[in-house]
Amino acid sequence: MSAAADDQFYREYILDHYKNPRNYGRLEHPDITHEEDNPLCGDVVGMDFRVEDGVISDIRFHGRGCAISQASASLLTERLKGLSLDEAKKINKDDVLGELGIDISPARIKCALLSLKVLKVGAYGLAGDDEE
Amino acid sequence: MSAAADDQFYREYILDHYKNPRNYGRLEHPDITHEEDNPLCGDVVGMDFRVEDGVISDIRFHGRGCAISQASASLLTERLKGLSLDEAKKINKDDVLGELGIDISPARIKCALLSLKVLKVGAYGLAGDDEE
Amino acid sequence: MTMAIAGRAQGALPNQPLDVAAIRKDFPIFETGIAYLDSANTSQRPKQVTGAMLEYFEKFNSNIHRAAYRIAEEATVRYEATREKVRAFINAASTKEIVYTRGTTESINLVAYAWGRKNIAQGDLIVLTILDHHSNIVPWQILAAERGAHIEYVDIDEKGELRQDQFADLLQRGPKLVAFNLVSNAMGTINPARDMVAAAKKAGATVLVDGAQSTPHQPVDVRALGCDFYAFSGHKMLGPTGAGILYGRRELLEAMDPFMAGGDMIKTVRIEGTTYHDLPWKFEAGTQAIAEVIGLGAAVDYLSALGMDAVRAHELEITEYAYEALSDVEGLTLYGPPPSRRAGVVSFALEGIHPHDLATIADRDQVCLRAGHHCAMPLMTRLGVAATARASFYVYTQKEEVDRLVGSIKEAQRIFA
Amino acid sequence: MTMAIAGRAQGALPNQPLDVAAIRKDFPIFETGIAYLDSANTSQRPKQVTGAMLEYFEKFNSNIHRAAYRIAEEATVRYEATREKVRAFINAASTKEIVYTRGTTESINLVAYAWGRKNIAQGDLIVLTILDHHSNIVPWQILAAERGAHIEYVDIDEKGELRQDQFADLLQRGPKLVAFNLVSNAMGTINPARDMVAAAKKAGATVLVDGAQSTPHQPVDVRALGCDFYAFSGHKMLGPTGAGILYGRRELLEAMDPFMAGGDMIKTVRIEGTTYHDLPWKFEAGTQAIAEVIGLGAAVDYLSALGMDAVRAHELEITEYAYEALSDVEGLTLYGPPPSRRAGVVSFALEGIHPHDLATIADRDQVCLRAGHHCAMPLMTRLGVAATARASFYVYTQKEEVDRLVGSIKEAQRIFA
Ligand SMILES: Cc1ncc(COP(=O)(O)O)c(C=O)c1O
Ligand SMILES: Cc1ncc(COP(=O)(O)O)c(C=O)c1O
Repeated sequence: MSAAADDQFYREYILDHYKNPRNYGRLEHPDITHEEDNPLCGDVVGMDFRVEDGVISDIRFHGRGCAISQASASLLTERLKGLSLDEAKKINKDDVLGELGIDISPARIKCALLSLKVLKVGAYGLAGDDEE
Repeated sequence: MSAAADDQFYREYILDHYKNPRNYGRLEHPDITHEEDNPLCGDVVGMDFRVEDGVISDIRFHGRGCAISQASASLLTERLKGLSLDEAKKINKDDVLGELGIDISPARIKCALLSLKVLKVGAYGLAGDDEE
Repeated sequence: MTMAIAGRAQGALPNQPLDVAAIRKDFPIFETGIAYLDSANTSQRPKQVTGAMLEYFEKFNSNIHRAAYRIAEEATVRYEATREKVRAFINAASTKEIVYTRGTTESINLVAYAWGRKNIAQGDLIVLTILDHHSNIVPWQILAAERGAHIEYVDIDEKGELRQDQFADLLQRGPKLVAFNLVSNAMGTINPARDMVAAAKKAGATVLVDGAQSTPHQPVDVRALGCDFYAFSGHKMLGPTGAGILYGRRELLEAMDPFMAGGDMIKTVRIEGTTYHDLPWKFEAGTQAIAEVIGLGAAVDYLSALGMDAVRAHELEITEYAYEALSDVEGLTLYGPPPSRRAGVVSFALEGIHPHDLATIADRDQVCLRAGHHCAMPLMTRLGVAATARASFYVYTQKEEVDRLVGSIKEAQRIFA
Repeated sequence: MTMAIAGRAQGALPNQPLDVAAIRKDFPIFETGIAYLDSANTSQRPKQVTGAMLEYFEKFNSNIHRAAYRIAEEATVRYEATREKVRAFINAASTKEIVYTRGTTESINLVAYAWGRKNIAQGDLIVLTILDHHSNIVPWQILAAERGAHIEYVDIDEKGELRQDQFADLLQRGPKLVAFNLVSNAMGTINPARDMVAAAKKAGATVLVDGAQSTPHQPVDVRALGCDFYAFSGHKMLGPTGAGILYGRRELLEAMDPFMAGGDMIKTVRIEGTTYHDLPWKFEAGTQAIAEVIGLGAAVDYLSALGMDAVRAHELEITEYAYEALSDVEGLTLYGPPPSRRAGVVSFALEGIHPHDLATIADRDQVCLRAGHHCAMPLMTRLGVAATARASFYVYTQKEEVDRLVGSIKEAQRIFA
């Protein structure tokens, strides 16, 4: 038993983002929409973007999955709203993991980065790289 | 070094049958002729039979290979000459190994039994069974 | 079926109740303190198995079939001895019917290539089930696409058991091939395989049974079963990774062309053409997994010594215990049939907690739990879930490990409350 | 090529002359007293390799990729780490180009199925050589027969070296595929692979190099070599049985369909159809040889620590020594090129003594010698012999073992005099 460690892993605000996801839902007629899944565990994250003058003016995510993938998506949408696409482009793996602020094991790293993959592939058409 | 063991394995009369094979050569217009090989080591033994009134009146073998396979073939032809086909049919694995009179290791047993296979498949059309 | 009793724990009689404490001493990994509840994924391996491999590596390490010296003979004898052990273990008619592969997946692919490409044609019907593992689905999907054949899947009822009415209807349509698992790895369902095979044979189908989850956990008799092909993996039955088995009825194997080609599966190779070796070696091209096959032989000895009836009885006891303990947990949904009709596999979901999160929390308590689709995505789709949590048991599983699982579940519920 | 130096004997610098006495201490089998002269068949395996496998079995035994608990993560990390070790060892561009197989034979069959079936058509030409191993002949014979393609074999000259004039002529005819071994296992000939690949690529062919005998014994750089596919076996390079490698250039692998199908090589499986996983996992269906791949990683570490230049230098020394010693034996015919243009393999015949008899007599002195066709029957036919005797060397081979071989030869001559 290591309840302290669990609590450390599932920090309050991660559980909060999981239970009360921000920007959850769909946009009508989004400018960009993209969905990715993690076939290994069945996590799904999709995002709808409204883009005005190169700036993400509105964003929604939908999906299902574990606390890590859903909290990570929720956190990412909060960060993305109001950002220019150019700024959004600079967001990387370390930013996303840093935002989660917990120690992610290799097996869960794909969960944590699924929303970033949606951003990358959806918004920039970058090939998803499963090696990361 | 275990010269004694080697000599035991390559007994005089086996070496003699190898160097001076009995009934070596071919028959013209044989009544039965059949050849088998042991693909693992490249040994080949073939036999030509002359059969009169159900009796093996003449026999020759040809082939190439190790001392065991060739001596075994030479020994077998000596035994077969003058035998009725029915009697020949009864010759089995143990007879052939007994005649060689040495301890044959699993890897060499196919060499020792190659001539018996020629007899079986050639003279009786029995399927060769590689498991023996 | 008579069983060899080599390699047994001293004094124990086969099919006596398992002495789990003694068994666990054969598995050094338990010294790490883990509760290993993922044996349907891969089993642990006792010292007897790794010891047999080490003995090969340190005493008679050499290639088989090809060499004329004693250590290679020893290796060959040990390697071939596994074939007879496996033959007896599943009661096949001949060692010629026992082909070594890497595991269930390669066994099924071998059939899909070497039998399927020759026998499945445009318009043919292949019957699978919604309970099947990807390894018994995707090779047939590829074959069907290539040949213009089509596939129908037998559905399950609300208890997670195959709909036999639907199966009977599909058989009316004269399938060329019927393939299904004897035990579902995702839900533990034990299918009525003997009846299904008999019906499928009567309908004229060739039948492949995926035995990945049955062979390790219950007595298997392929002749009584009556199937044409039977596939399983060594690594799920205490054997090492890298070795598995395809059983095939001799007539079918004889009629098939080789799958892979190369060293050892030939009789003669000439520029003008090549003749193939006899069964079973026709299907074993190149240097085989020698150490692993020898290890598999030791695993079969180990299981035979315990007795497969006793193995099944132990797992049933653990499964009943787990089933009850989990039924008492609030917000927990159990999938599949009751313990008596399932193998040592319990699949479940927790309200509001994703299986992955549960597995991570369990892992903090050193409880090894599987979370995911269990390579059975069509079944997950059918159940309307993305993933389940799964605990699975084996000869070394103790009730105390089930208690630890329940503890982890409660811990997860506390965190996610 | 920079080499990792993990797992090295303490103090030794890479590419210093090998300290064979120290190396031999890593191989418990030598305590049995054997002179092992059959490393081209399969190598011995050091404690470091069996130890890495045991560590997996006893500390983190579990399935990879699929599980959410720590020991499975550890297994996955170790399993994938071998890919990077192998990539560096052969200087591939990416780990995506490193596919795990059972060995050279499966690697070549993978290409014959997944590339060959898609790319070889009626009337196409495949160029092989008379030096090739059955594993690099029979898969192409089967493919050619299936597709109505045809095969030409490059012959050897009287020194046992490929006739480059004939190769050039064959390239003129625009072959679709050129496949040959870098080093012949039967005669030890080192082929001028870099020039041959360059010429074949220029002629528009896809090129597969069989590296079964080169990878264990000399530095290999697949990018400098320039081939499209490169196949080799772990068990010939100190690794365990059951694990080998196919290197393929990424563009080619991407364009290929899967070979085997099942668990782990998919992204999603639906009744309506299936999507495949990314490279390299697309080609790795079902539970892999996890322990064996981890063992192979330890073998690569071991060799890298010695340095492949030093390995080659040591084998050259032994080969020169053996070549001279055997040249002095009356009635002995040596096949193939001089030591500088051959690997650590010496094939020979004794007048009046069949290789099998020689091997049996040598075995009585615990000298492990190979006798047979070495899975190179077309070459044997070309040489006009049924079999040869073959001694082959590795990092642990001592001159004293060559002396023991010569002793056995003399003994055989005495018996057969
Ligand atoms: C040149 C060559 N190619 C291919 C092979 C086949 O390798 P494996 O038996 O490991 O598949 C060998 C090994 O005997 C070989 O020496
Ligand atoms: C029912 C079933 N079939 C097939 C397989 C595939 O076995 P392997 O991965 O050993 O090839 C498994 C293992 O996960 C299984 O449970």
